[in-house]
Amino acid sequence: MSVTLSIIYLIATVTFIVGLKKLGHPDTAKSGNLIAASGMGLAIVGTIFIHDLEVPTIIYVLIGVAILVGSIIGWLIAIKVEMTKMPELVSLFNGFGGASAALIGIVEFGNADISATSASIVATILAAIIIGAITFSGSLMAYGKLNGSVKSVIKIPQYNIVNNIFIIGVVALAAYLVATGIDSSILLYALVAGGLVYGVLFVMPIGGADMPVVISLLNSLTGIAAAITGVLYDNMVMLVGGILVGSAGIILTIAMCVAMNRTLVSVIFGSFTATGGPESANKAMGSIKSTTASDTAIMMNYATNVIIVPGYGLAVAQAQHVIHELEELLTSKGVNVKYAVHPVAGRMPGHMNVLLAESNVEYDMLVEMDDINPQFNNTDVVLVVGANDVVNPAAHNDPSSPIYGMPILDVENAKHIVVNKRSMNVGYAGIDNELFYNAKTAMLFGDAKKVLTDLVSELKNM
Amino acid sequence: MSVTLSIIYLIATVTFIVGLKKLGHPDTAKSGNLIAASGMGLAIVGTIFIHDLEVPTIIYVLIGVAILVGSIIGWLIAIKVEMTKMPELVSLFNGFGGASAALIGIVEFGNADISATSASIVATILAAIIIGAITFSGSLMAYGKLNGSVKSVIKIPQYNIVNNIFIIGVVALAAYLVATGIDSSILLYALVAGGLVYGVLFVMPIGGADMPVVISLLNSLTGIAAAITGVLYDNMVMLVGGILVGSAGIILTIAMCVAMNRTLVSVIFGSFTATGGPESANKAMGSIKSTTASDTAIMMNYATNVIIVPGYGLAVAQAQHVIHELEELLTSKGVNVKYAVHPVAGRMPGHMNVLLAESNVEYDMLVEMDDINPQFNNTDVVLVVGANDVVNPAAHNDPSSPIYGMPILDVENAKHIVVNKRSMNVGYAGIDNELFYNAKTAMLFGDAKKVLTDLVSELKNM
Amino acid sequence: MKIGILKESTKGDKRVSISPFITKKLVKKGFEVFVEEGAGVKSLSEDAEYEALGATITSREGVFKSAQVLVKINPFDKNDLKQVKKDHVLISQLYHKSNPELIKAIAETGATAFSMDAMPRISRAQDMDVLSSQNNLAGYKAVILGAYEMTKIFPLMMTAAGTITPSKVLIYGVGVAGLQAIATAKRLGAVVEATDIRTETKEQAESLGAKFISVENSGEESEGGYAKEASEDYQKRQKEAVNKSLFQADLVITTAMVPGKKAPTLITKDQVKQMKNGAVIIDLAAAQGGNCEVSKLNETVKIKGVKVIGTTVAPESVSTNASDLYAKNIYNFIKHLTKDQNFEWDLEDEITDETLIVKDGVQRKN
Amino acid sequence: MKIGILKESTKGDKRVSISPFITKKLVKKGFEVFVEEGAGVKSLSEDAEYEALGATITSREGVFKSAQVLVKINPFDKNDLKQVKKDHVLISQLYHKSNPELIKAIAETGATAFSMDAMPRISRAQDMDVLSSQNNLAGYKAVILGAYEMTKIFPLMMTAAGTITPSKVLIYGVGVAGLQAIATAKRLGAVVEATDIRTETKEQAESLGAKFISVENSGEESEGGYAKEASEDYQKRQKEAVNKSLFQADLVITTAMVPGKKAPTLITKDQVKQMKNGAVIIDLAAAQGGNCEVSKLNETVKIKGVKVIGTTVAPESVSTNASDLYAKNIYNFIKHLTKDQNFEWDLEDEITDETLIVKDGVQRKN
Amino acid sequence: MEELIEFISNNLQIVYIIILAIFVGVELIKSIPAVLHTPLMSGANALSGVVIVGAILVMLHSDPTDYLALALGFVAVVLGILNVVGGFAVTNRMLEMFKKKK
Amino acid sequence: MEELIEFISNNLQIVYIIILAIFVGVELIKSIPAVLHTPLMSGANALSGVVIVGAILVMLHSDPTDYLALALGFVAVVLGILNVVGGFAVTNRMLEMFKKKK
Ligand SMILES: NC(=O)c1ccc[n+]([C@@H]2O[C@H](COP(=O)([O-])OP(=O)(O)OC[C@H]3O[C@@H](n4cnc5c(N)ncnc54)[C@H](OP(=O)(O)O)[C@@H]3O)[C@@H](O)[C@H]2O)c1
Ligand SMILES: NC(=O)c1ccc[n+]([C@@H]2O[C@H](COP(=O)([O-])OP(=O)(O)OC[C@H]3O[C@@H](n4cnc5c(N)ncnc54)[C@H](OP(=O)(O)O)[C@@H]3O)[C@@H](O)[C@H]2O)c1
Ligand SMILES: NC(=O)c1ccc[n+]([C@@H]2O[C@H](COP(=O)([O-])OP(=O)(O)OC[C@H]3O[C@@H](n4cnc5c(N)ncnc54)[C@H](O)[C@@H]3O)[C@@H](O)[C@H]2O)c1
Ligand SMILES: NC(=O)c1ccc[n+]([C@@H]2O[C@H](COP(=O)([O-])OP(=O)(O)OC[C@H]3O[C@@H](n4cnc5c(N)ncnc54)[C@H](O)[C@@H]3O)[C@@H](O)[C@H]2O)c1
Repeated sequence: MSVTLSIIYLIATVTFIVGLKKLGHPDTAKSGNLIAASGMGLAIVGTIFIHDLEVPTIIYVLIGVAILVGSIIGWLIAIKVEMTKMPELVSLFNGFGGASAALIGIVEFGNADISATSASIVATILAAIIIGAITFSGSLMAYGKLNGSVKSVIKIPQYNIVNNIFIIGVVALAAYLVATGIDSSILLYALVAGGLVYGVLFVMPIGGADMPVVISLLNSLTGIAAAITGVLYDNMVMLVGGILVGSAGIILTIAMCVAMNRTLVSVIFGSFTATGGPESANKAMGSIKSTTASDTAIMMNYATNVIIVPGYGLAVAQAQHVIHELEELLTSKGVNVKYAVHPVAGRMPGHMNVLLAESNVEYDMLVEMDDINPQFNNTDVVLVVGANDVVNPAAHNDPSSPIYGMPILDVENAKHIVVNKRSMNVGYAGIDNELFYNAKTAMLFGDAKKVLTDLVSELKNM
Repeated sequence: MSVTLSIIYLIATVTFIVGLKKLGHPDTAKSGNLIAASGMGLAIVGTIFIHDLEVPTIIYVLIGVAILVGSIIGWLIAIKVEMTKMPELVSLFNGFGGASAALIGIVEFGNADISATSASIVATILAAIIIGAITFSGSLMAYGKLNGSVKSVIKIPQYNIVNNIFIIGVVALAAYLVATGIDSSILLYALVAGGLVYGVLFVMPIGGADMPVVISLLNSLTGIAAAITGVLYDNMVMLVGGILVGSAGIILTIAMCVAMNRTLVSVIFGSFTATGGPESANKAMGSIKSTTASDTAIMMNYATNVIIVPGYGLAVAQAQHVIHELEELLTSKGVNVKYAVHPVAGRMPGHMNVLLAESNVEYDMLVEMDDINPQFNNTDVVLVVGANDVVNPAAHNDPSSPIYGMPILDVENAKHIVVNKRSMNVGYAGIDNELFYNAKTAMLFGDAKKVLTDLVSELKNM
Repeated sequence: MKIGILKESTKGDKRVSISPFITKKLVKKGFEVFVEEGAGVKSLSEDAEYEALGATITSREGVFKSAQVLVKINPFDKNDLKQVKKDHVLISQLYHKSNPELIKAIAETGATAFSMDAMPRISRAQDMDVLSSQNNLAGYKAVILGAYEMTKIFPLMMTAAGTITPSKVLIYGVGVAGLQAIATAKRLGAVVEATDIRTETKEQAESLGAKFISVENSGEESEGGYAKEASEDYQKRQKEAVNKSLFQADLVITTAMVPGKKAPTLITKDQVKQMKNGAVIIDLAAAQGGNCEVSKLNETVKIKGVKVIGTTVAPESVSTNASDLYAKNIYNFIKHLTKDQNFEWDLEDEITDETLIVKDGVQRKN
Repeated sequence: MKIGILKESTKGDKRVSISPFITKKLVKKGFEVFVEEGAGVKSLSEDAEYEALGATITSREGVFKSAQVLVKINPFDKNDLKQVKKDHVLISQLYHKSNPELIKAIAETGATAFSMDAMPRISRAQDMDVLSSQNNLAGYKAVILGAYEMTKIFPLMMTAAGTITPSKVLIYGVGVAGLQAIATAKRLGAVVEATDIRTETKEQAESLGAKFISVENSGEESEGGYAKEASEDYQKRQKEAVNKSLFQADLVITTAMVPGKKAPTLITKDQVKQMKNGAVIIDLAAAQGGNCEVSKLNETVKIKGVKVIGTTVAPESVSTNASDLYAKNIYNFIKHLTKDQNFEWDLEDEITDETLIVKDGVQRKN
Repeated sequence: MEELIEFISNNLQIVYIIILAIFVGVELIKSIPAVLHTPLMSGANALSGVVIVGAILVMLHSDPTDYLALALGFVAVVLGILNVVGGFAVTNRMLEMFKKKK
Repeated sequence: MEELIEFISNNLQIVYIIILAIFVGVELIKSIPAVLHTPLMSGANALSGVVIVGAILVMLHSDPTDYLALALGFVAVVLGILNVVGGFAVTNRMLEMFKKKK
């Protein structure tokens, strides 16, 4: 390999590392992405043009066409698709990567004189094929699930056992091929098919909410497939890049599980137990979305206007000092913060006033209901802390509700609503709250003091 | 090289990485050190016994004796020396490492047929020698400075220029050797001498307070020397281990500068400006020691009894909410926390009471002077926040002082005293405070609110 | 529609049922407002102010003559009723459950009467709920009164001349008044304890920083947010649980009530005798018979160094705020009862139904 | 040594100079203590309590006869002096700068007199500093008194019946009393502003959450921690700076004093007239002539809806704490003056020197 | 096992590279705010498209007459570049929300 | 420059290893509490004693009659092991202060 190409690969590898590193921080993520992308571009261009092979023009043309076509399609899809469809798109693209790896393996299997090739190379080729195939079909499956096109969830007991026996069979077949050095395309295609089937079987039983974890896992697998292909070609950028993606992917997968309060094992194997969580709280009203302190912190950090709605729960949690800290922190970051005080929030007239005065919240940060209601339109994030009835739209919409006719804080007009409470329990009036099922609402479950403390520390790290 | 040895080296390398990683967290640091040490032991034993050379017994004996002698001496020194002498010891050991690298280079220079050896290998050998020599003499110099045996600080202007010309000369000589391939031991020894002299010159002008930074920097150099030697022998454990130490060392050096609020450049080149800092505040009373939020946090985290002494500065900074948070956090970590309230702390009777009541500090956490004074004996850390006169021992010791005869909080009896204030300014009574110059006292400068907030976040990360 | 604001005739009451600010709002909405001369003086609202905002100042008789709707805070009394005519609509507090004669007298005039204190305790009625708005102020003022009467200060102070220990405050009844009393005493630095028959008040009291004294509670629950009368057994258990705190308290504020019933006796004379020398009891339930056996309305009884102050005047003593809030309540209530400045009553509606005590001379509730 | 505790004869003063707790300490140290009958009753300390702790209860005459050291809070008056003899040592507040006749009268008896209010304001004298200990309580009680007198509540409250805006409190003089007043008003939720002639008080006021109204201040500085008399020019500038706040204030508390001088007049009648209807002024400097032009000691003057209350009784009204603190001050002072229960005065010592006004019939200070 | 050992000794430096790369990957990603999980996953996904390099190599090495290999290689390149371009573009879009306000 | 390029192409994997190791070192150390700076420095110092391996190799490869080399090697081993043993021991002592209380 030419020295220039080596150096190009080296540079690309470094851009991958730096890019990944920068992707880990909100402020630098964008530039990280660009850096990694340009490194990738460099590696691709380098690979095409710097080599000492005699390559017929037609092949260049084909490569050019392939790249052009793929780029345009990829670009268009990425640009056109709605924001909410992003995760399934990632899954789709990931599947393509896996397919690409599998195809390379298939070609190389064809090219190589298997019986004469060293066992380790054959093993490498087969690994690339199997992993690539699994990733491909698994990702498509995940795509379908997120998409809503695949709905069925297999619910036979001992499913996992069947699943595991199947993959063991596939691996055994591969091992047999490696050991014997048989050059059989039938067996090869059997392997490919096995991988494809396993990918489907693997993803099938996992619930929709867990899909992101699965995608991350499959993504990690694609990285490994790329690395294996790298070994095949003794190509450092593929090797290192693949390994990076592989290891980072695994850690990311685990981090996602932790953030969802689950273990990786329970995501993959626990699929027969309840889909769990407060999701199942009120089927009639739709489903709720829960969020994390970390996500909320980011959202608030990048917001221009934030309104805090304190309620009785703030008093119960005695979180007045922390909320003041949060407000000060946001203000120091240039966010415009106000408190919307509903006249009957809490359990006595002026309850919120006493509470917030205790933590020295400036009086002019507290805004009365009538004055703040028109401002919600213009608000990026509303943080509802331990309030319930005072933000219940049933007061407007539901004449049968005991609170019908009571004026409320119109938090629904804000761009994002984050509601902190400990559970889906009702408030004083004893009625459900539609707001929690609003598409713009994310629930941030937990004791207000704990949650706000987390928010503060997340914000401090940004 | 035998496969076994390769694997041993691989394992050792991994232990180095894991060890370093664990050293970065207080709870795991000890095990990290042990892990790295056992990896090192493995590598050493492996090197001695696993090879396919014909080695005469006498050499084994010599190696054995060397290791035995070195180990015993090293162990004894490390065990015997007082805790306060640790940094200079590190410097000393580091110098030995550098010397070892230089010696290896010298031997290899002798062994090699220089004119016939590739330029890159010669360059490698010379680099090991020069860097090793610089580290050796520089570390000894640093040792001497910390030790007090070397006191003189050269104060000629343009010193740096002289210094830089000198090292350029040394490098030029080395480059000449590499380029011409002359096998001259005189030139070699000239190089060695040059390295040694530069080491001394480099460290000479740097002030005592900056020594830890210099040691860290030299340490990083030793790592690089080891890595270079590793290249020489194509020895992976030396290479990777050395690079790890080299890069980690540089980052650590920078981190230390940041923690001291200095830049690396100002440490190395800024040596002619004032030694700076509040150190120079009151020569008559001795010198003060300043500390960081991070250090204080660790100290408190591992303490059993902590007493907080609030004073007027706490009120000025309006830090009552944060101090309550700190106290709650410490309590939740199993630390026994109390507030010692001096009857005249603040500017009005009951000032501290009003303040702490506002942040909901439980009344029974506040202890009166007479009740708490006997408890200081038994206290690991006293945190004095914005108090001054009420902890001024002049009230006991100095009959000419305007506060003589006033009862004070006997914080001096505690094991460690941390005093937070913004500067060395006096308090209400307008007099200096000996306490700040006490050997047990560390000053934590800054606005109380800011400093306590930092303390809280440091503690949360532990 | 013509609204008349009468001066409060009850001795010591400095409030006025409708403040200038609300007068302005009413006038703006198209109501005609008649104000009795000097009605607002004691709560710092001069006649001129009302006039400037578009109200007509007139004599008492003039108000009765000109206005259809007559508004007061305290119940209409015999004197008032003499001038009430058939088509008058009276709005005030009536305490109809404890005042059957008054109600009868009103019915006899053939007029219509709404009682503000009969407002249901439901979320959407909160802005017309005079009990809440006034009791809230009572809770605050009771603490101020207590602090004023005591010979000790509330907060803990560690001073050069020795440490002052914090005062201990005990609150009976954690309703609106009790909660505000807790909050105020706590703010001033006292150590506050509280007790109530309704178990859900524990969390509420604690959310304001008080220690709650739980009395084992099996049967006695609340009803529609109000307490039911306590059983004798409960009373015994309550005494046991609270006595220790009572005997150490520097200030006791009692607010316990059961709607339509005499206030429960929570502190007997015997208990008072065992209290600390210098302690003060503020009995906010004095008008309903008192929570303390010895308390007398608007009097200070001294027993063995303990001052027992029976009062309800607390909201009157913060007349400016009290009038503003009462006025706002009335305003919301009138808004609720009217459409385009004309009455339109939905008797199915809980609020209208519960508060409409006498309709055209017919008594609806008792 | 024999110490005599006299009952306070000043009308309305409920304090006693030595509390039972300190009596116990004195007795334990070997002093003999004589207590006038009923001396402690008003501050809740019964004779029996003193007796149980080892003191002797006796008549007023008895105390004068038996004791060598006579302790009071208020200055010894003509009546008292009749019974004072040559070897008596009198300890009380004397305000010697404003009471030259009294001092002369004392000197004529040939006795020795210490004045507690002459205590130097130095760190080590703080535990004998009665001005601090009493003014501190005065600051607290002034706010309570104000809150009691007002027709508004202090805190901001956003309620269903409308929002109550927080009361505005303005404090003149940020000494010991002023600071405590700031703290107390702030605690209760008021918006607090303060002003003082001494510039260093800005930081102190702010450390308690008050807004400080700075008056451009060039010449007039403080002296030994006390304020000097303000120049006319300063007074003018002060009015300009403060007027806006004054005219919006709901409660004004004035505490400004200049030692040995008449209290400065900070609020003129004219200013009072421009204040809000319903505002309250508590003038704690009334005994020294008052900070408000119209204030009269122990009276409530009403001017155009503004109540001006001239008082100093504040600490007396928290007599329990006030007596405890005063007693502790006296105890520390006696400890300072004695060695093994015998007097041993070091006239070089600042504390002894400054407080010893009359020595064996010779007046030392004026 | 033996083969593994053999592989290690034959590819010692590769093994080091792999191990070090794993450490780098792990260290880079640990303690990332949850809100970045999805963009990061997406970014990593784009990076895994590095397999495109292999696909290009397949085509470059292909015999122009080996249509099967060419076709497969062609598809592999298309899929690979889809992964790369789409991946980075999607990531970029996701990160729009982190635009710093001034 | 040319030599550098040559070196890189000859030792490509070494270069990767060096670069990756640098990243690992950097990532491991960034954001360490200040109180650990000294122990960490000490631990890193002990690790730099890995040069002992080179010193041992020198001796193993020495001709038993080449006294100079032997002597130098001997000293190198002694100094190296001093660095290693002393370094780890000192670090261990420093870390005593982090003993977790129960
Ligand atoms: N202000 C007054 O004068 C007054 C008087 C009486 C009644 N009310 C009534 O009280 C209600 C007040 O409305 P609101 O929105 O303030 O309160 P709310 O409707 O009672 O809701 C409070 C919510 O806070 C949550 N919560 C409780 N403890 C928490 C904790 N530690 N951390 C986080 N969340 C916690 C609860 O949900 P989880 O259990 O799921 O956490 C609950 O749903 C109104 O219905 C009003 O009519 C008011
Ligand atoms: N309690 C009373 O009734 C009363 C009344 C009058 C006078 N005094 C006198 O006041 C003194 C009280 O003693 P004390 O120890 O509480 O206070 P102090 O002796 O006055 O010392 C306060 C210290 O706090 C520091 N400080 C100020 N602002 C700060 C901030 N924002 N953050 C951190 N530190 C800050 C200052 O040092 P930097 O400037 O370096 O930060 C100052 O040295 C005694 O001398 C007492 O006699 C008391
Ligand atoms: N939903 C609303 O919007 C709304 C509005 C205002 C009040 N409220 C609620 O109405 C309820 C009643 O409030 P209130 O202040 O008018 O009550 P209240 O004045 O009738 O009684 C005061 C308190 O005394 C307590 N009490 C009665 N008997 C007692 C006994 N024997 N021992 C101890 N305590 C006893 C009651 O439980 C109550 O808490 C409260 O829960 C309040 O929160 C609700
Ligand atoms: N060192 C100690 O130990 C100690 C003890 C107690 C008090 N002190 C200090 O003594 C000082 C005096 O306290 P005090 O309360 O007895 O003072 P004071 O009662 O004599 O006066 C009260 C306040 O009025 C202010 N004042 C006077 N004239 C004024 C004017 N024209 N306009 C505005 N304000 C005016 C004074 O500056 C003072 O702050 C304070 O600084 C206090 O902190 C010190």
